[in-house]
Amino acid sequence: MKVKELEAIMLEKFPDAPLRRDETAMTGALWSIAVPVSGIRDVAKAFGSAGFFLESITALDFEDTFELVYHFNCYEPKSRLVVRMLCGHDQVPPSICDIFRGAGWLEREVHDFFGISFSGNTDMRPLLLPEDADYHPLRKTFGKVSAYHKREEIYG
Amino acid sequence: MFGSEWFRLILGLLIVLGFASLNALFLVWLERKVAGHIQLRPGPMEVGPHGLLQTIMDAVKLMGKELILPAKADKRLFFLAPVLVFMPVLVGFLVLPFGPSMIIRDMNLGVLLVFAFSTFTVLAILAGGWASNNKYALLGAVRSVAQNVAYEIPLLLAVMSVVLMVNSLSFSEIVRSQKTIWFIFVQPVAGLIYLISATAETNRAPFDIPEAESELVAGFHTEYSGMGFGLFFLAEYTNMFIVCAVATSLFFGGWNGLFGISLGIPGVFWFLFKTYMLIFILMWVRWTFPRVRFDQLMNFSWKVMIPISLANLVVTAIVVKLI
Amino acid sequence: MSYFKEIFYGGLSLIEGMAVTVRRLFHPLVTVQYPRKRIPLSSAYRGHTEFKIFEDTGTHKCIVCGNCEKTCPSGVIRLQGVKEKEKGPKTLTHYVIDFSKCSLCGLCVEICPTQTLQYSKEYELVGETRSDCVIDCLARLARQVEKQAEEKKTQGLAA
Amino acid sequence: MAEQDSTQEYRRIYTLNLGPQHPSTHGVLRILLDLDGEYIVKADPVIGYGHRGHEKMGENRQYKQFLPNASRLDYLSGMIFNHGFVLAVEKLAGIEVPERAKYIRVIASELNRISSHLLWFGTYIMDLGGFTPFLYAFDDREQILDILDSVSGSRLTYSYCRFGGVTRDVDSKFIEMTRAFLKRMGTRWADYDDLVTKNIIFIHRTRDVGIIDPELARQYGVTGPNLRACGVAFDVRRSEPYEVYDRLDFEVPTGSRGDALDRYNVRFKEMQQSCRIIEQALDQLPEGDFLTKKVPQKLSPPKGEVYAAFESSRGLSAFYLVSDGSPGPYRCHIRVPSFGNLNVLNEVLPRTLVADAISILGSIDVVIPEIDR
Repeated sequence: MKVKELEAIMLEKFPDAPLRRDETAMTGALWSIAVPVSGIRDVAKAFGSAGFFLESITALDFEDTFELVYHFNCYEPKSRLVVRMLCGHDQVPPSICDIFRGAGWLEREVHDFFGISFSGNTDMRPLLLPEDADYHPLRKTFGKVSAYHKREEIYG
Repeated sequence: MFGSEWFRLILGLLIVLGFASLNALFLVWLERKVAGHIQLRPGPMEVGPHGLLQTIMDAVKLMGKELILPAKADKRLFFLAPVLVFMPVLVGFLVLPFGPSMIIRDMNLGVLLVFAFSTFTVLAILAGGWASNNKYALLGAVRSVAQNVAYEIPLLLAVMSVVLMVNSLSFSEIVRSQKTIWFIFVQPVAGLIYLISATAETNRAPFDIPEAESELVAGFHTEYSGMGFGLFFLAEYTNMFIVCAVATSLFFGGWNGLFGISLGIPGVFWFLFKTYMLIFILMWVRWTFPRVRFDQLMNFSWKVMIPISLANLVVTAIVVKLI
Repeated sequence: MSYFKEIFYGGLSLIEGMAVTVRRLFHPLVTVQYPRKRIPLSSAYRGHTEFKIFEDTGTHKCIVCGNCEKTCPSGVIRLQGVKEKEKGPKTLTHYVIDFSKCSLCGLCVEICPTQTLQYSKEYELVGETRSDCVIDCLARLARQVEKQAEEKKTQGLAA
Repeated sequence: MAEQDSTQEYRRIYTLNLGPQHPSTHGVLRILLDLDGEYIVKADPVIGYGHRGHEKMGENRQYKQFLPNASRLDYLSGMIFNHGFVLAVEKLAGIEVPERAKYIRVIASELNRISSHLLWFGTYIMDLGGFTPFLYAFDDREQILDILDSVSGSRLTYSYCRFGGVTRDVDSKFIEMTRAFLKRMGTRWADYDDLVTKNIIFIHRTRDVGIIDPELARQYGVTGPNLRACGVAFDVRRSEPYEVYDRLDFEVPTGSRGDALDRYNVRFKEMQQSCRIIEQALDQLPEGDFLTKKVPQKLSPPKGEVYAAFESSRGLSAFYLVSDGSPGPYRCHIRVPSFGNLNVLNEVLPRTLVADAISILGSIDVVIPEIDR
């Protein structure tokens, strides 16, 4: 029920955003929606008021762009929904740590590993890395890397 | 010469010094054994038969260790504290009635003396915790003071009810009046309160909040190493012996056998046997229960122990008056 | 009234707890004094890898394919072989594992085409330096072969 | 005047550095506590002392080479993480798993869950100052380790699951040992109840301590027994059953207040439910292969991504793998439950005592290496 409502909200808010229904067996989510960087706060608010919780925030580093992936889930019924957001290498996405208080740490972790800072999150100290770390280990330009692709090479 | 009071005192002190340290080492061994067997493991086994010499080796090791003085610690107080904690404990032995004629000094204020000196250890703990310049140690010291203030009261009230019955503060007098019936049967409530308070008094689990290992690392003796720590350790066990010895003479008939039947066993063995049994109970308790929280301990003392011991005292006074 | 009730039931719960521990006091022990007594190892125990001794050849069957070296996630294995003949198989000359890096995943054992690797039952691996963790499997194999031969000899004598 | 006041305030509140070396921070967690007397004003957990870069390692390794890493994330439920990683890769590559292997994995995972909860039980009571239950729990846990040792050859970091099955088939001895263990545990619950659950001191130490309400849990993404303790019956084994969990009958125990006592009770009941699951799985265990033969040595899944969620003993965990068609993942992200569970301490700890902080930390059951990754 909640999922249907959310889907309607999403379609209304982002009429041209690609909403992709996933084969849940493969990706583990019902659908994923790609939203622009400016839309993430609206999306988070919609998810927050629908009673979803934030499972994880992570990023993918591609040659042309970062892609932030937010996994939302709901206690009942089973409905993992994914919000994907393309974010340029020098772009600063807005933080959602005031909507989901637990997002603060998740964003700090993404900042640690990828160097993406979030506007609105005041606490951007390194979380898992040493306090004086000025490197971002999960970027594909750091250390030994097996491959560095453009986004379309994987997602077509 | 031999009958002189001075000779008796000096001989007694020498025996006490020897006995206190050996007894503490034995108690440490016993504690480990009891803990081990309760926990389905054998405890120390390697040094000596059943690990009997283990604690002696530990003491030797502790003596060989460096005494570390933390930076910015109060040097004089820091080294004074372990001595301060051990001294009053030794004095307590002076008045313990081991047997009908085995009291170093049979004072008519013996009971008072023991409790006056045992309160002294709090001062030492506070000094040690303060001098260490460590937040954990300070927290432990503060907890210790508050705890002891709260527990001295029911402890003394429980003792008072016995004193009221005998009308004397002398240990030998109290023990003698238990010739046929131990006071634990007459004053079970006071006895229980005494034992609980005594556990708190000696800082043992479940009331070991001043050293609360999992919270305050090691509480007031966090910063102590080598023999400084060793003295705190020995004092804890000697203190435990004294507290149990006092309980034996106040409630369990001292050197008297059960209901006046001594089975031909000398009084001193009765006394030691009962004391060690009480110590065993303290150990058993320690290895069974989790630790209480600081404010719960206070609540328990002020809301349960003190009212009950007061009521007990009043009832005792009335009954004594009527009889 | 609930005040006294709590004291009563609280005290009772404490006594119940003490009953549990005092019962254990007389239980048989569950631990053993380790260096003097040992418990048998499980048959599946995975120690570091070693060479299997095959009955038919009396030695290992390594063909120096290098699969184990390639599949190892932590770079534990180093091996070397030489070709004795121009077109013949390689012969193993060195096979060294650095056990300090090994995570015992067992991928090398599974990937081996001749199944010549197996887990040893070694668990006392204390060393003083890091190099004590480096195990030369060929030397180990030679020692084992020698020991086996000796055992056979004594058995033969006994028979 | 105002200045004087502020300096007084400054002196009144002092900072206590709890950890990283402290008897009850379970690994290398450091919590900076601002204290007013013994009351906590502010708590700031500092993590990352055990960061080993598992995610980076994952990107540079082949899928099967990451197997040993998986059990080293949450070392207390190594089997479950091992299992979860294998699930993710199997989904990604479309590998069919034989029925028997599924059951074996479920049995092994549930045994691992019990062992993890038993260790938590022991250490939690130890945090509260009781040392003996710890060793009783370890005695029981040792039986599980023996069982898992007999089949996987390892006692903590198992690396037992493989893509398409498990490394070793279970034999009748394993089944016998497991049944004996279940029987043994049946007699142990009463002892634990007498020794701990009913103990008045224990109840006072845990009741109404560290309350997490459902809304707070949702905000921070708290999952697992900590979430169920506040009354939300959310369990991945139930909501999106993997392997054969949909064929097994088990309850999802929940609490009501969300305090430390509820968390304790939920974990305790969960152990009993795990016993039930194992019993049923043993009864239903079919004959057949334990490892499918169709998995190529060099596994290169098709392009795409997978988010495989599973219930570890601490809550919802997931592997998020992105494949670019090569033998190793392009991105390997791990969602760990302790991350959210620890994060919530920021809001739970203030206004409690130091002694309570230890109790709460213990009741939340975090495994630090899992957070640090």
